Amino acid sequence: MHASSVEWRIGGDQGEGIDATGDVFATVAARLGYHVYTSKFFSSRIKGGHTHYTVRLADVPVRAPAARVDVLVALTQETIVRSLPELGPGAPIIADAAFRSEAPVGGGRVVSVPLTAIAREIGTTLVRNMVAVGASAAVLGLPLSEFARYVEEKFARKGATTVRQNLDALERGHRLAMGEAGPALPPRAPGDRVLLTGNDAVALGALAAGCRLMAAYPITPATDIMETFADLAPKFGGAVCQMEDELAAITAAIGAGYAGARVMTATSGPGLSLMQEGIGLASMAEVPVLIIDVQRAGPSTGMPTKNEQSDLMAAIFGGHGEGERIVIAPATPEEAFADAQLAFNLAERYQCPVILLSDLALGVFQQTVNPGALVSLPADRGQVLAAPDAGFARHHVTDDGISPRTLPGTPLGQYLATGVEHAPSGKVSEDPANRTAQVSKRQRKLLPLQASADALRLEGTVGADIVLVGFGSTSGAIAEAAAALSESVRVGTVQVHQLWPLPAGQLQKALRDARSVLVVEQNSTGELRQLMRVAGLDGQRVHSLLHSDGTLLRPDAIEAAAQRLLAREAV
Amino acid sequence: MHASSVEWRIGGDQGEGIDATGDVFATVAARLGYHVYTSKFFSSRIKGGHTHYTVRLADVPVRAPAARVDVLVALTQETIVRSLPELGPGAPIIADAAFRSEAPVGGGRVVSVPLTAIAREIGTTLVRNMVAVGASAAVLGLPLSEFARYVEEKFARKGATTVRQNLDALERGHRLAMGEAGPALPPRAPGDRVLLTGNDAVALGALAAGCRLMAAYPITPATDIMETFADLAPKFGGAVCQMEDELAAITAAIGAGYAGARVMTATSGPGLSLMQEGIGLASMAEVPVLIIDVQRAGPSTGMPTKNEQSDLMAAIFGGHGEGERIVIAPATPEEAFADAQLAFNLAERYQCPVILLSDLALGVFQQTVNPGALVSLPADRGQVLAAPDAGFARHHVTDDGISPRTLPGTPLGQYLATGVEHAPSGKVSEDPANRTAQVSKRQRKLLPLQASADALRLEGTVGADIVLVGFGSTSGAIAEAAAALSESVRVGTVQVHQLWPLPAGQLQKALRDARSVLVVEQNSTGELRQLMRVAGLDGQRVHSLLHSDGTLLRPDAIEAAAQRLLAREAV
Amino acid sequence: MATVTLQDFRTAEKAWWCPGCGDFGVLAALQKALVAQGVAPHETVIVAGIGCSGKIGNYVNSYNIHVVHGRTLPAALGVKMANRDLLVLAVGGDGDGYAIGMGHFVHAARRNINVKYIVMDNHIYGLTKGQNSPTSDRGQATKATPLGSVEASVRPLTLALAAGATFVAQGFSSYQDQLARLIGAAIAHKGFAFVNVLSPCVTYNKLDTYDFYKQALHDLDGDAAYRPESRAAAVAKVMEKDDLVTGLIYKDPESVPYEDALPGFAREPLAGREMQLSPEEVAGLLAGYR
Amino acid sequence: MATVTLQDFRTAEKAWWCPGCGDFGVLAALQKALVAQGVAPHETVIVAGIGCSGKIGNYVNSYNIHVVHGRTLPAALGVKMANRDLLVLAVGGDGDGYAIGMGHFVHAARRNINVKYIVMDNHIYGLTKGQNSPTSDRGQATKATPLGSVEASVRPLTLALAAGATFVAQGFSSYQDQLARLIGAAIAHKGFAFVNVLSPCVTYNKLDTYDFYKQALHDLDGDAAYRPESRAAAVAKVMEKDDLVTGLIYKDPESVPYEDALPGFAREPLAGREMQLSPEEVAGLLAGYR
Ligand SMILES: Cc1ncc(C[n+]2csc(CCOP(=O)(O)OP(=O)(O)O)c2C)c(N)n1
Ligand SMILES: Cc1ncc(C[n+]2csc(CCOP(=O)(O)OP(=O)(O)O)c2C)c(N)n1
Ligand code: SF4
Ligand code: SF4
Ligand SMILES: [Mg+2]
Ligand SMILES: [Mg+2]
Repeated sequence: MHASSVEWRIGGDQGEGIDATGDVFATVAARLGYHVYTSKFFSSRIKGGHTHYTVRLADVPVRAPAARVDVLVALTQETIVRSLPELGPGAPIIADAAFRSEAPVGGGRVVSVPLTAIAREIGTTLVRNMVAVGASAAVLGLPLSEFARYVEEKFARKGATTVRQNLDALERGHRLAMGEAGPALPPRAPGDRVLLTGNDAVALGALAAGCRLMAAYPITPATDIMETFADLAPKFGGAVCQMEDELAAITAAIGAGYAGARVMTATSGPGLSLMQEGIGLASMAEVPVLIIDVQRAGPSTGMPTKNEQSDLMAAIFGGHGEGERIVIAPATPEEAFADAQLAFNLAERYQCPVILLSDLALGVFQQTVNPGALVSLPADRGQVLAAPDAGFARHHVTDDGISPRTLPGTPLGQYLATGVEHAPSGKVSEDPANRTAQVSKRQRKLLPLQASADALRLEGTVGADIVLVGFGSTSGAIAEAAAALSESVRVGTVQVHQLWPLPAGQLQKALRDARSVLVVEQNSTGELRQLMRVAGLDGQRVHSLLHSDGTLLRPDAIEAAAQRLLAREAV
Repeated sequence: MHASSVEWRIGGDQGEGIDATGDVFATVAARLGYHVYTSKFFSSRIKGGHTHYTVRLADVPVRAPAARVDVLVALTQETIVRSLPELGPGAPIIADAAFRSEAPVGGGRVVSVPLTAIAREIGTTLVRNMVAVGASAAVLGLPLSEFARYVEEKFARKGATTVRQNLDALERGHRLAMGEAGPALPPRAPGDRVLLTGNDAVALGALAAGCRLMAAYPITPATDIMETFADLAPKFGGAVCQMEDELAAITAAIGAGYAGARVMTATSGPGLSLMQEGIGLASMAEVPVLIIDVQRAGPSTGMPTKNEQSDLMAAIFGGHGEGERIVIAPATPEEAFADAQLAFNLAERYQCPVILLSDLALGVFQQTVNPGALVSLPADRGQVLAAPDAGFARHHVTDDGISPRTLPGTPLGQYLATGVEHAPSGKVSEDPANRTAQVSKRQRKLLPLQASADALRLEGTVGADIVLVGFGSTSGAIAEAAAALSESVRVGTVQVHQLWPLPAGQLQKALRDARSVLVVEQNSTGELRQLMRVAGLDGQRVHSLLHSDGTLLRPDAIEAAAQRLLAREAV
Repeated sequence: MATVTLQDFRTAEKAWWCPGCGDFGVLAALQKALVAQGVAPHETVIVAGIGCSGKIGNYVNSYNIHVVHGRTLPAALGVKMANRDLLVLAVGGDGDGYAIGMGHFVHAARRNINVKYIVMDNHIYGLTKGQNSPTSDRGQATKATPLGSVEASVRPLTLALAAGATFVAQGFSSYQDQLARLIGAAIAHKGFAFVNVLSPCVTYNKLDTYDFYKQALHDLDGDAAYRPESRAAAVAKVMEKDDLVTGLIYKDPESVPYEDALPGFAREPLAGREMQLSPEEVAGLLAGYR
Repeated sequence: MATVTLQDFRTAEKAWWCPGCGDFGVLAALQKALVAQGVAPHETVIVAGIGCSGKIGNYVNSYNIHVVHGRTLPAALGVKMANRDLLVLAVGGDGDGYAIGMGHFVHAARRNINVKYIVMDNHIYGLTKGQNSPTSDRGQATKATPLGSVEASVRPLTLALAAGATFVAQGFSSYQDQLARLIGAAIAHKGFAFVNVLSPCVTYNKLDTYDFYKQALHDLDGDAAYRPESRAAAVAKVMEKDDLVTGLIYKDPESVPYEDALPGFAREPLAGREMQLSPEEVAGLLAGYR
């Protein structure tokens, strides 16, 4: 393992507080100065059914789950069964005494702690998980004091009894597991890290960008964006309009974008499908609007709680006719924070819909983020005329294809915005020459994006034996695989950040030297690979690693695929 | 001109009976034994605004408008102005005396006939257009008797006075224009041709295939399918359900397909966008359903009365996630009739949504069709179990990926169909191994379509200097351009009939020898060309001819583009 | 087939709702009604929406189609049009039916297709974990409206009556006998039959509880002064009672279902029949195009 | 600005409706109402739907956005939320509003955003050349129902009242003064205001003609016995009269518009303001994530 990291997991039934417990553990780990990456397994149901929450602690930034679970807290037998294949040899399994006798535990080793009994003694089974946290701290050699401080802070408003019970639970769990051998991490200087999901980061980034309005309809895994925004925006004069469906959400957003507000909507695949017609309206009427798509496993309802990156083609090509769209995909919460701002700048500068393509893993799993890495971008509000002259024509055919607009309320700026093809004035027109001029004007607008400075994020592509290409949350696993591979080969990575317009020339250049290219995607048809082909990038040396079974793609799987490819090429 | 053909046009304001008059002319021309291709220019408004109706008569099948208008009937000055660029040298312009003085008439020559005055004399201005038809017959040397017969037949139910007035109008117009020189066509033996639009052919083909149910929402240019079906289906026990929107239309169709009926819906671009979510459900739940998309100029509302072929990507890639779809595109009414039947066979055999991609030109312009060419296909109802055994599992993982289904009403065949990922039984499942098995089962189903016998329609591709590739109604113009080109070079044509799954291997083979390839499409981004790239077909020798200004692409434009390309290659 | 029993309508799967969820009661009453009406499992189709409620189909041993969010009613129409011999039930939540599905609800009501529509109305979005639904109370704090919702609630009964529904009833998950009876009456009705069921979400809705309903509900079936025969009286009553009623609210005895009213539409199922046209029939149709 | 005149609200374009189309009257009354209310063209936004009716925006010199079919109301909400100082009008046809747009109609009514909704109701699909619309009469033959429609008609007034609308009125394209007055009152209302306008389609609807309406309509404004203050009475009246009324049907004097009711929502327009957070504000928000 290139980095010193430890993976802790707690598993049990939904509704048993697994999430809350995971949050405690992750937060304290972050406070202790570790880099933290969390991931969750959960189902589309409210109570019951297996769930687990995994926290990876490391001394370098990690953006993916590890190959093995090092410590497992098992509240149910099912937890052990399900996590078996991932358990490291000799990994401690902290579990109630009841489990001791039940085989198999695979490579693991049960550290039996009477979690429930202790909780009952303390007076409430609600603290059962906290006993396990105390035990985990002991096994991992983490200072209990930091857990205690957390409990004192966060549980204070629940009253002194609650605080005392939880502290008690922590201590008793800790005491019982002291001396149990476990993987240890070097202690770190306490850090100023925050724990953010991509969804948090998008909501915060939008607020930072001056967005005060969101029109949306709940859907897993995008709902948190709306909930976070509903919590925070009113403090800054903003609001969430919970609409009746996604058709209403996108159209409300377009109305607000037309009127001059920074506005967003957020959804997942099914909602993206429903928004396709509206997105086309924004393309045609040249209205800035931001759509967040937090992808989940499709098609149709698919697997709503499982990760996938399978809306790429739909985000780009999903509308009837040929409307202009910009699609960007952040890989980390930091990028999500920046991209929410960037997306508004792009939407207003280019007067078109921007799709921020996130995914479930990025969207809902917490990671540590250095607050200093949450960068504020200056706002680019695009070309807006405060005092239009008499000849004002909304869709004036300009060299760069961008036509200055007026906002409703501006005297003498009245015009008709429409999804029908129109003359420069905005009036409906079916004239063939006008059609050609308007189509090419709209297409021309986006040409400069071919040269976007941050369209691609390259690492070591020059003279590489193998280049790993990916987008979105997969980039974290790719980076880790690349680090591991770099011990034996020259390996490069390309994160395609601006997916559309695809920066074909830049990509061509980045891949020129590579002896082989592996495009890594969490879907079943290789959508990025297909896009690369459209851009003229392909040939024998380009290969795909596809993963779409609903589990997270792990760095070790990428590493193995790359090794196989290198071995094959070497023949 | 390789074929002896004449193009007649009548133009005026909407609401002035231009359509009805064009129909008379086209029908009589067909009865006279000519091959007829019609096309219309019209707008999204009911009355007023320029419109024209063009009828091309030829002694060989023609599937595209000609390069020049040979005879123009102008009911308004605007008609002349608009048709100027298309008027052949010396082409007679039949117009009221009032127009005589108004210049310019370009290469045309006004044959002044007092249309309105004569009609007034006859007693109703309603017959004005019939005076023009009589005059046209004279100029073109067509026998007036056949027009008279038509009037007697079709106007009989309107009463003797109407018949007499129309006959009178025909004769007086004929008399006044006799002796005016005009292009003449060799007389033909009366033929048994019918005049069909692609929309007619789809509705008839669906009925012929045993479809008795359509759920739809009106939209130009697809509405006729619904209206024709509403007229005819009740005679055979069928019905149209006019739904409240396209979301309802697609879902109603899915319900009916699930229950075992052959069912269709028809729409145009905006409706296709709204149906994307539903189509994904059909893919996931493996429900047969037929969606007709009669494309029009997009994006958004676009130009609803103008032709375009710009929904190709949306038809294939428009849904979120990765659902299986089959997309076929007929080029002629004969193919549309066959394809409606084929589509049902494919949908039921492969248990997935089939999109029949038509376009405005194919959909709403009448053409002559030999009834013998309207072929009935045997029905393939797919694998349906009448008596499922105890182990019945709806989504059983089979070698060919096709799982026999039961229809509701079948004892012991109960199962859950769902858009959620499911186990073979149909029950919801998030198990990774099951996910992989089901995804690959669904993908595997469509593999045999790579080898479909009629995926491509090839003509002269072997050893060609240039191959013209296209789909849908454009194929007619391509064929005519190829015929013209073939006088100087070896030219091949490829009509891509099955657009998805794209028969990559077959296409590769068909284009292997070509010195250069021109992909001809009526859109602005080269969607077929992009698809070909996805399939690994590209390189220096592949070029695009794109046309998307709302006018019809004419054979001469294709010929010219091919000549330019050949000249460039020759250098 | 032999008489059906409750067992015939059960599946092996255990319902996954939270303990105490109102939907258990809806499932039980539905199964009782099916048995009481003597329909066969294989002749019953349940079209379910997306939501906690939409899982109900998984627990009834009938044909089931679990569609996309909000579209139960058009899908149910399609099933019924394809095979009119089937009993077709659409079931879903209040979000499914009254938010994203509102348009279909109003249109199904006026179209009067012979489909039964059961809404499991918990005044909240359960499956997405507690956002406000169209039937949430004004002022109700939810995850999406932490400071309280400011919208007037949808009144499903009033709306259904205004939309022209020919059968409107409301049940309460705890009142099993009445609910089973109402669903049975809906099944027997010739046309679109709508049963709104108050079905508490014990996890995310702390306002619309069992206790609240037991106190607040007025039973129209037991109200001798009320007769469910006039649309106008029905509207007046449900408006007066703020929709807090149970029982049969309105039934149009003259109701003619859509599929019977459609001119020319076959009286036999379309499904399972081969109806290709003969060459002569095609030729006959072509006569119109000469 | 100086007093506005009718001329200020006119565009150079000539309205393309068929001669005699009811929509001319709606346009004229709308322009009169705008002048009477003294609003400025640049502070007026018309959100128009797709249909013959939807062309109306082309003829009013205001800001206009012509959206996709059926979505005027959500777009209007968006405009109003972005800039609450604007007068926002949504206009469209009966197909646009009551078929594909039905869900939005019901929800806009209950949400009570301060948007004015004018439907040009000709009981037919005009632009697509004569298919039946939700308000077409039962039995009416149209291109899509050659043998007559079999569905009960949507009753927009009843539905709006059932949905919770705080202002409901109906005008007739020929009754110019009343119509202009009703639109003016809608503009003055604080909240969602709905005006259904009977606007005959002379080309495709031969039943709902000017003559028919002149005979059939009952004027509530002139009916001394009627007071538009009770929702229940309003529902009873429109049901009794089969929606064949003109005048102000209901107005809730206590109406609080959505944008005012939303907790924390700014009282100034969002549009035109720079509201980026300062680094300190971002840092403050991050405190919640430690
Ligand atoms: C198009 C679409 N949008 C959103 C969702 C997410 N979603 C799933 S269930 C649901 C609403 C659940 O509420 P309700 O219908 O009342 O059912 P309940 O869970 O309360 O029974 C939503 C919004 C979805 N699946 N599809
Ligand atoms: C999504 C979508 N579906 C269908 C259409 C086609 N369409 C245009 S206008 C219209 C209905 C017109 O009727 P109505 O709204 O009553 O307006 P009117 O023309 O009668 O004023 C339809 C169905 C469309 N433009 N978009
Ligand atoms: S969340 Fe509510 S509606 Fe869903 S299962 Fe639990 S109690 Fe029932
Ligand atoms: S078709 Fe009807 S609604 Fe449309 S403009 Fe003509 S009269 Fe008016
Ligand atoms: Mg609910
Ligand atoms: Mg209308």
